Amino acid sequence: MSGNSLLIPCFVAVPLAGAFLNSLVGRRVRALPEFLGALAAFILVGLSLMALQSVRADSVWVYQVGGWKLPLGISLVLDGLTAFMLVTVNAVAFAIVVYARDYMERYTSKDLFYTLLLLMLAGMNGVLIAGDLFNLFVFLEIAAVASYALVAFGTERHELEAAFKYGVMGSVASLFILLGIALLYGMTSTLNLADMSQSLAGHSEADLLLMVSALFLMGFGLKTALVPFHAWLPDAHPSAPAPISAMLSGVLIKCLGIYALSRIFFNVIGMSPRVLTLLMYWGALSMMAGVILAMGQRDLKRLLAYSTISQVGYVVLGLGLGTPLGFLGVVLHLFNHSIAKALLFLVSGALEYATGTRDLHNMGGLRSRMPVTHTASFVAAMSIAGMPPFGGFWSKLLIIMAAVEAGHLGFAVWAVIVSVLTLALFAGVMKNIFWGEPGLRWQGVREVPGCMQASMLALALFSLLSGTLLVPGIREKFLLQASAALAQGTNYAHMIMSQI
Amino acid sequence: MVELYILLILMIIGAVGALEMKDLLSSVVALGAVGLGLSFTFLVLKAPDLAITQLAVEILSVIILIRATLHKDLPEVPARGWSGGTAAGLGFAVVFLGVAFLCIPDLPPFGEPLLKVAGHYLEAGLKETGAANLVTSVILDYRAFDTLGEATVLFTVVMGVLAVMRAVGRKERGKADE
Amino acid sequence: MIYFLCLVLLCVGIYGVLRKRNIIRMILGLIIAEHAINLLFVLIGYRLNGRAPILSPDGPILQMVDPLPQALVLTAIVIGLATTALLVALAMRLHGKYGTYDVARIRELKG
Amino acid sequence: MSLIVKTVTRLTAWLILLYGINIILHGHLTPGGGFAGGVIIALSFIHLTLAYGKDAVLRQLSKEAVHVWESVGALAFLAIALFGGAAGYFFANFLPAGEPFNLFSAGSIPLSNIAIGIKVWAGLFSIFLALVLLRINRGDK
Repeated sequence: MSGNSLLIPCFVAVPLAGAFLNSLVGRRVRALPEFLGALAAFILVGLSLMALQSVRADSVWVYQVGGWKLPLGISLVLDGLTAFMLVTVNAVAFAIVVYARDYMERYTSKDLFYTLLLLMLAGMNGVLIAGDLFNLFVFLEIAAVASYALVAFGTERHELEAAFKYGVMGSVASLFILLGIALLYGMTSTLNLADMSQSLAGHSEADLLLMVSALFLMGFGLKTALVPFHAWLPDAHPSAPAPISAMLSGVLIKCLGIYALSRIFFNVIGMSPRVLTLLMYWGALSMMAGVILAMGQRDLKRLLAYSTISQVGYVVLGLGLGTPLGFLGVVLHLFNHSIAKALLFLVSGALEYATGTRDLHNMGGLRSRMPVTHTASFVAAMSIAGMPPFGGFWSKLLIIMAAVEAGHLGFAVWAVIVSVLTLALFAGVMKNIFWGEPGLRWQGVREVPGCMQASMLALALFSLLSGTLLVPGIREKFLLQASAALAQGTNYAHMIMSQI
Repeated sequence: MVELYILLILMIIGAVGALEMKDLLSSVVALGAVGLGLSFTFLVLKAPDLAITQLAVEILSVIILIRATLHKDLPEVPARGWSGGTAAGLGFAVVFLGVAFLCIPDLPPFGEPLLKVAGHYLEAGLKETGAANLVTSVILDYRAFDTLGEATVLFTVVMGVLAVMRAVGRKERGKADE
Repeated sequence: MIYFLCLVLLCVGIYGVLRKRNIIRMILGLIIAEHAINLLFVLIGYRLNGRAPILSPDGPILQMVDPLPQALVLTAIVIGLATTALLVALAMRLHGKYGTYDVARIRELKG
Repeated sequence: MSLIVKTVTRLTAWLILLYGINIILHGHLTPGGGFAGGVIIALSFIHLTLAYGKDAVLRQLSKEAVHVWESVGALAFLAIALFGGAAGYFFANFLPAGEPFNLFSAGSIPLSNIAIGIKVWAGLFSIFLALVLLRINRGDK
């Protein structure tokens, strides 16, 4: 364990070093920002694969920063779920960094863009490896603040407005979370997640715990944009530059919302049946509302943003089922949706890059003009809609099977209905953009530059192959470890305590 | 502990003033008063580090806010009045405070914290880190990783402000932004 | 009881964020809510008749207050300042574009 | 600004600056530290800017220089963390603790304080500069 000990803090240190160096010299040397960004993201992908390789289901890695014993200092924790999320986040980030090399030519100050992107990545990785509640909050703030700035990166009216709205809602969410942390600290007098979990086990009936749960649900619900709190998302995500939209919709809300929520509720506070039921209904509501709102959109990116709300609803529903099969579905769906939604946003960016519009009713017949984009977008759309050979099918199937198995037939039927609606939605999107007669307007449209194509194709390949993750042998390594981390519940604390 | 109550009540009055005053500039000044009150409260609560930092930070944020409001104090729009939204907001506040009132007794009583982790800091902090100021020993040694995060938040904001303040965000303006 | 007053302050702040029409007032509300939470954190760590957690060479000090919340609040203050600065920058740019701080008139996006 | 303001500022800005440096250097002994000191130093520069106008200050200290200082401060703090990593643990206190209550004590804590002080000073001052210099951007629609 000591041989690789520096591995865990490196997930934060590498992107931070990249960002700081970038701001120091990036402005002077022309191609340096993209090189540094790509290098940092590449190293991170390698590191996260190493982490995945070395983590085992029956143990966790604990790294004590500064060498202080566990409740005293900050600890970083690497377990199956963390490793899984690290791989997803860093892989998507690498694809996005490559894509942005060409796409961001349209914007000024590329060095600032890469610095902020790396900072956001550092924040997300920090959230994933945090084993300490306040530390989690600090890194959550880094990622959130960087994303506010990135949403406004174009500095046009809409972008500023969306960023302001997003910033205010995000800050309110952070306030709720901070209040919850303060109350938990008052109750347990410790901040380490494992230690806190053991202290809380003594008084699980306290009223205060309910209030803290409500605060965390509101805070993380706002960050995840579950339905009553979703108003900022369809403004903020489409306003950002396309690579950032992909990052926000693809991985950021999952790190900051779903991951943090499930870590705190499942592994620290301990899930109560009441919260589980609430999550199920909440997820079901988000699923339906998201897809119905998406139906009425003309702007491609807004449509995708609403669809994100719907797909995250699946994840929350799966979490609420609380069964091992449900967790497996949740983990796989997180992966599939990260890849596919990131890809779709990249496609929307490519379309905007080539044609200059995002209006669905304005496009048509672009298939022959942009074959690569078409292929990528077909794979991603079918994956999100849940067509059989593509990744999304398997994860939705797992969630629906889990719902049936747990005896919630109503939710299973509901999920199938939403899935059919999603299919109709994306079939419409594909038809409007790519199929049909090529309009005269788009005669001069050319395929996007090479880096953008490469990154879209790579993501499409992942999306296509993600069904193979369920094959025995691969499944144990990647998915089962992650879902086991959720399923173990408050046993998490014992595992960490036994490691030190 | 009477002075704590007095300070807090003054802060609440100041806060209401900051939100309800007609003139934006006076609002900002009222906010400065609230921050000053908070700084005094920290002093009463034996947190001199926080008092210094809060004071300096408050001066800075008031300067920034005044910069934002100066010459821009347009005639204030009439308040919304007692609409449904206001009632809902007040209702939420009442529910929140009611729940909080029921829950607060679960916290340890005021003035007697558990000191589970902090007890160790108080006992062994000087020996283990060599810093006489235990708050410093916590932020820069026991929990230095948090401080790295905090410095990074500040760095991120600087980058963010620079990015937001660019005069021109896009090189060419196509039809993309309808 | 003192905790309760602190939460009242928090409610005033959140009310300001959610119900005010002026962007600057929304930011003021956020700052107030942040103050309230910071204060609550320090209150939680206070010991009756406590002393500041700073040792002196003269001898041992008894009844020191909890230094951990103070360290955390120091972090929270800086994070709050940083967020405020970013939001003010956004607000000033919005004012440059729209010529007003009124949210009702800065509403082109549907939400 | 008037002559009186300028004259007084010349004195007080230095005092504020020295106070900030003092707070940073004694952060491990007395209240304060890198953050408080950094903010105070930034305030002294802001004080100068308000009294003399931004041009006079920017002549002495360009925006680029502030930016470089900020990155240097951040990198220095990260480097301290990594030195600790080389000594066994990320953020380990790699210097000997020394004699308590002396200026040179507490291992790497004073170094971290200085790095943070530089970072906070430069960061806040560049935020302030960016907000003050906004005027040139006005009117672009």
